[in-house]
Amino acid sequence: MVDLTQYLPILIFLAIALLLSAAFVFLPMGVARLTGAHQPDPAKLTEYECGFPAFEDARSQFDVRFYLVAILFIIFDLEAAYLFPWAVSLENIGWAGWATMMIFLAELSIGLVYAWKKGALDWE
Amino acid sequence: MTEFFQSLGMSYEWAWGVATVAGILLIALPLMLSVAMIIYADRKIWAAIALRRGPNVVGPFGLLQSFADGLKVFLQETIIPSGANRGLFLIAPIITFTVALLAWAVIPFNSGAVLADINVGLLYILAISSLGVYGVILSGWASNSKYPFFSAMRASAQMISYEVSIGFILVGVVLFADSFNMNEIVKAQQGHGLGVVNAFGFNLLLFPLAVMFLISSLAETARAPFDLTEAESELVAGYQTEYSSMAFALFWLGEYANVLLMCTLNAVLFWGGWLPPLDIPILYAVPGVIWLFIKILIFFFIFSWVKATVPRYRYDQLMRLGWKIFLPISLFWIFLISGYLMLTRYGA
Amino acid sequence: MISVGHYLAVSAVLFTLGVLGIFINRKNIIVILMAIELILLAVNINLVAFSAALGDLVGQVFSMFVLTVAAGEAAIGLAIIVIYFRGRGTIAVDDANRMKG
Amino acid sequence: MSGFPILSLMLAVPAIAAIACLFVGDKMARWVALGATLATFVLGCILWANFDIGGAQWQFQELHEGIFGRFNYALGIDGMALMLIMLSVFLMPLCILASWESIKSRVGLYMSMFLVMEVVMIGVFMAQDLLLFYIFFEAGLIPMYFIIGIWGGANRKYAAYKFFLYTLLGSVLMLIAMIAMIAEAGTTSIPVLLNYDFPVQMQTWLWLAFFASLAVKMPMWPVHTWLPDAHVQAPTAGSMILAGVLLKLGAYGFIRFMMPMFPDASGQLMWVVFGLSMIAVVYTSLVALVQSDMKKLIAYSSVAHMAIVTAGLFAFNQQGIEGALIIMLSHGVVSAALFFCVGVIYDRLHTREIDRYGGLAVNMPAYALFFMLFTMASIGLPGTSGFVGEFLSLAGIYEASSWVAFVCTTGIILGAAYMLYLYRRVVFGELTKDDVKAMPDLNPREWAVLAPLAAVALWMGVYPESFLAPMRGDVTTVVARLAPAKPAGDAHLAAGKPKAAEAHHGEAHHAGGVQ
Amino acid sequence: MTADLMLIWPELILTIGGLITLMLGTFLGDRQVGIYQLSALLTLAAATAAVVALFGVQTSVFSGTLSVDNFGGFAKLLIYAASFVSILIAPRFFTSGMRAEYPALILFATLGMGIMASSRDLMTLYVGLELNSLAAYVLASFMRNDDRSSEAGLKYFILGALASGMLLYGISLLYGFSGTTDFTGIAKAMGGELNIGLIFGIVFVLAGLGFKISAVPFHMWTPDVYEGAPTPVTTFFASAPKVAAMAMMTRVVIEAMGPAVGAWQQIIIFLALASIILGAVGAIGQKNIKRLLAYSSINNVGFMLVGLAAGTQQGVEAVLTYLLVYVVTTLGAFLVVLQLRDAEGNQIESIPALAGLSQRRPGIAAAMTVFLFSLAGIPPLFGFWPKYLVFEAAVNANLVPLAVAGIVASVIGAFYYISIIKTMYFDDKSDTEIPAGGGVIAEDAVITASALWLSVIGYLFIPVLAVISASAAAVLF
Repeated sequence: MVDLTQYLPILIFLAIALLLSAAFVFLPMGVARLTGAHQPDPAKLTEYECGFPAFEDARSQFDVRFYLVAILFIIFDLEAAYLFPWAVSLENIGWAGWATMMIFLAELSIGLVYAWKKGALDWE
Repeated sequence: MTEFFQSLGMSYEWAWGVATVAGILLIALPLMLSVAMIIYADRKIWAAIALRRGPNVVGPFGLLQSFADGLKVFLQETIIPSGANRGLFLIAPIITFTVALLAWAVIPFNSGAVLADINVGLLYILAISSLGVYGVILSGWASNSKYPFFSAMRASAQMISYEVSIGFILVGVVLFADSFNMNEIVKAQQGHGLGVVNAFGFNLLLFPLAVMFLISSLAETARAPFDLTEAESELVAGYQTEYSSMAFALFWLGEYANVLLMCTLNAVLFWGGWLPPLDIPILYAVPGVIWLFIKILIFFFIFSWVKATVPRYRYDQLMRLGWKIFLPISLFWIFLISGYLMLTRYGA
Repeated sequence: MISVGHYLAVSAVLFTLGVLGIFINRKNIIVILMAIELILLAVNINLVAFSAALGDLVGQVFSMFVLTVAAGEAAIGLAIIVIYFRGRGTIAVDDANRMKG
Repeated sequence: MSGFPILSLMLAVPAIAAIACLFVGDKMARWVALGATLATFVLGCILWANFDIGGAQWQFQELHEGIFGRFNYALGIDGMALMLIMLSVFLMPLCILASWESIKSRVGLYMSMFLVMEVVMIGVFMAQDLLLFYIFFEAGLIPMYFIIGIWGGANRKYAAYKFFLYTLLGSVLMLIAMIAMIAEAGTTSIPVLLNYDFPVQMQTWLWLAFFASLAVKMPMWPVHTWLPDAHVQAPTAGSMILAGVLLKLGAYGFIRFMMPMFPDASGQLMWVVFGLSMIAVVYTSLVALVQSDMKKLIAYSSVAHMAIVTAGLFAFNQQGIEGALIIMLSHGVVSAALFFCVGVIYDRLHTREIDRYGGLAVNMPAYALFFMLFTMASIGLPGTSGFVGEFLSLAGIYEASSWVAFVCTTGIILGAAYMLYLYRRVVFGELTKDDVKAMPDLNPREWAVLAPLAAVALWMGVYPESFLAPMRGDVTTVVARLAPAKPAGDAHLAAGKPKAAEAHHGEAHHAGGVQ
Repeated sequence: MTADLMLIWPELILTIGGLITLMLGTFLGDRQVGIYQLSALLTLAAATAAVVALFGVQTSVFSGTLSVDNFGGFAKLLIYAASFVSILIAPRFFTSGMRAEYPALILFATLGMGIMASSRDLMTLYVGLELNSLAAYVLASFMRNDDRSSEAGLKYFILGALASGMLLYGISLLYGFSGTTDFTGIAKAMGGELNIGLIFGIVFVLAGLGFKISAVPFHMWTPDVYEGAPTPVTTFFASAPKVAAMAMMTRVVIEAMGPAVGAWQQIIIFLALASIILGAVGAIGQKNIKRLLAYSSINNVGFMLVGLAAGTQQGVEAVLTYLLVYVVTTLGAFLVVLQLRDAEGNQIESIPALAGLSQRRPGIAAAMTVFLFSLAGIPPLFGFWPKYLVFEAAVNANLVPLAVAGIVASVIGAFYYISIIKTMYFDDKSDTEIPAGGGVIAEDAVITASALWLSVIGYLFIPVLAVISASAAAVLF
């Protein structure tokens, strides 16, 4: 098995960071109760809506283009997943490996061109 | 550091553990301190450019302004909107801040001075920084309020858009450095330019990438001119609108920690990290960490400067820049760089 | 010490959860999408665990492919759900009944 | 004549005509069909004239290996096949004539289907390759399905379904058996398979599979139920061809495949056939007696006749088999004629209810005469074709088992009863009904159909040797092939036939089991 | 490796052609149907030529992950032909304007299917499968504004993704317990004692593949997808992916799991019988012709599996022949369905509306009759022959009970086929006008050619088919 101990500090870091940030969030809540700053009232607890009560659920609908961005992101970001290992092994795989990745990038570019021409990248 | 604790009579495991925790605290606490100072610096620079005076009341030159702000928010009441999803609402700032801290685990402050010297450090940074989106989107979602929600959508779309080009830009760096290890990447920059300059940024092939990375990091951290997420006129205070007290402050802390991280990454990936600017032996007498801090500060100044001087982008311009300019260029640059490397370094 | 068997068990549990998520879920199609991702996750755990145990890189390479395909699948799945939602105004599983027989 | 592919030509003529019929007008289609069937009939006559009686078992053989890869285009006929082909090509033009006026819609398709039917039928008798045989055998379903379904009576769709699915279900089992046979023997050639000794255990399975198919086709009780429906719903010509030729396919399969290829199994399972035949003869005759629909009555009578055929075949002796073959031919002619007779009056009154008629002898004397002739032939009056076959087969059956012979004879008596009863109700009696009174006698077209049928029925009755001679050799071959497996009969025929006398020695208990 | 590229010309051509087609549509606009359609068709023709040119070559490329052999070649030819027809018939269906994505997606799916058919490594198999599936999901929901189409896409997607999940899980187990993803290596591991992991792997892989070929009990998606998808897409789904999935399944079963006959044979037998019976029973009572053809495809897959269950070279030959005949028949049948339009030009899919079709459109009705009888396997139509071959293979492999059960169940299938013929020929004319004309010569030509071939003419091709299928099947043994 691969030696994973070098990742252990990160795990510890994660624990400490979580602890720290949780403390930052929850400690003031306790402090506020002690100091008496904690005085909620309905008006305070309503969402910010320029002074009006909210008409509808705030999460109802949003622009479908956000989905589009998400989808494009998934596609393009994953290509990077192939590029990274390729980048560090370029020495070993030689011209054939290089050419293969270039073909891949060319296809990817065609995908980009397609999305571009179809207006998927426009945001009006 | 482990040796130091071992010399105090601890077993190896214990010594290692204590050393690690100490190392973490050595990163986290100064970081938070620097964030406080950086916020102050940011305001000062901004004010100076605007011919104002900036914070100048609390402490000498207003140096303690950030701490005063911190104390204030600490003692404030934490308001959770009645329609909010309580759990997610509180988790969101935790995620943002945790993630902002975690990325520092693999940053080399000096030769070998890195908490976790993992061989895929750069990938780790990418992975961790993309987690930041969760904090943003959860806060917007959990608030159950229109402005935070729209802001969160915008912010996440913006962040992931620029992450794409950042990914491709980093491939260029990795190609040159032939490693993911942050330390190795720094070392690879030694004498890179003309045999004397310790920076990738002076390479003509990499300079455009450095520029793109700098701009992308502005966008990634939603700094001006890409601060669409909190375009006050449209979205109040962005996804943090409903937050108060320390939960609100955590976003700020996290944000500035990220800004610092981005400055550091700029320094480490393109401008030699802890290496002195020139590959001249005498410069190595200065500890690497000093060089790194100087570089970080320079980049932070650039960040502030930009914030003060460049007008805000429209959202469509922002997206166009990311998808239609940076992405194709970075794709093309991978072709250029790898082709160049094949011809010079690996070819024949 | 954690052995391959433990990974297999975790992955089997995840896989089962994913399959159950598809078949038992009667509410929301997005949940199905997530269940599918869960299945692929289980597979990846398997592949990586085996790869580590065998000292063979194929499994990890495979899991890269799985990841990519999973992403592609998610992208297409989302797109289909979007057009479905546009036409139907709902993404409840029980409403997907325009065709019967 | 040798070398000339006359068999292929006989297939080709109706096949081409069938395609042509689809593309020409109604009127033209009738003439094309008639011309083609007559041409085929002429070819058939040439075939018969050139058939060398007592010569090689297989004649006019055509073999083209390789064009179908796994199986061959192998044609060839022996005497039995010749006679059945003759029956088919003889009936075909008459069928076309029979539907000359009664079919008014989609004539082209109708004629085409009939011509396809002809190709398929004579193909079945000619095929010398197992798969080729199967293809022809099954292919008959399609045109018949259309004929019943499109031009049939009110309940035609149901009848078409039933016909199709019943027969298909039977045949597919035969296909599996054929696959097993081909795998075992390594050839698809029927002449080779006829002399191949399959393992006894396997024979039983193969026999049962074939029986499942052929019994439906025959049809034997209890899988005969599709037949009355099909007959009642089919148009006149459809019934004629169905009763005339299609039913013979089953019997042909018995004698061509089951008996010589699986002799041991045939011997062992003889009682199944006898049992079913006896039930069929009596049961269907009784059913026929109470029918009020003329076609249904004749259909049931067909089942009864075919039961005698199966019993005759499984008598395993020369007389029985020859008799069965003659019944097949005779029934082919007579039942076709009877269906046509029904068709004649159906065309005039559009009903098949027996009670709606009566007294036809008065206004349709010629019709009554023909009808009587065929009724007598069906009953088996001496001098008509029916007598020869029934006498021979009963003699054969008696040799095998006197009890079976007894039961079968009962069936013949019942046959006389229902046929005469039918005749009396339709033809005799008072001519009271006005619409019946208005019915004209036979027209020339109907004459043209009935006269040849009558001629052949009489010819077969008076000089059956013309028909028996070509088949005798083949029957002998089959009997010889069956001899080792033949159980002893219980009839103590002592007329100086050493073989028969030996056969019953000490094995009488066997025959007891048969009953 | 560069030499390897020379051996995957068909794939390269499809890739490049697909991209060119997409770009043509993108830059010239969706209105230029003729241009991008032509480019797609030329691509397929070129790929076919490449496959033909590579016929007889038997080697494996890219470290043994992809095989170049006659088996793959045979499957590819069928797949390409089906894709060709699917593209050919599309413009008339998408009257509101076809988009260039359609031919491009078909080409990409075709590429994926080619890879499926020739992969001899689980990894390439998966990649090919997904390349096909992802394109197929989009194709199913191609008519964005049609409720049924999007629902079809959704169902196809969900169940398809579930299937690949199961397949993958099985693959991961096979990999883990045999230590390799290479078919030869797996076969080696299968030769030894089978442990529980391998058996689970086999079961999951077969279940996943069962989904892809839509074998019962993994068939649920088929009727909905066939009904909902646009008819040209359904035509495509019913033909090409069946070939690819079946070829893939055959290769996996024979090449990778060959030594473990005992483990998979029972599963295949079960799938076969269940598909034959449920495919037939489910079809009864269907009112939508596309839905009915979906059940018919399930039914036919069952028959193919009978041949596969034999596990012999003869069985594989039978499967290949079956695929060929099935593809021709299905394409013909769907082309006929495509021709059925009422006076306003709307597609007619309901079976009762076909009543009396033989009088309105005798040619179409006759062709449909040929296709249906052929699907039912009634001689003398050529559909009988592959059925004969699969049953022969089963009998020769001592699977007589399977053969008997299968062939008896085929009678149930015949019932619904002839009931359509009944509707077309026996029933009185329906109210729906189905005007003639407007037909494209190419469509009529394809229908006529396939109908003629499926009538007795096909039998003349048996020797050729036997040689080709034998040379293809021999590769696996």
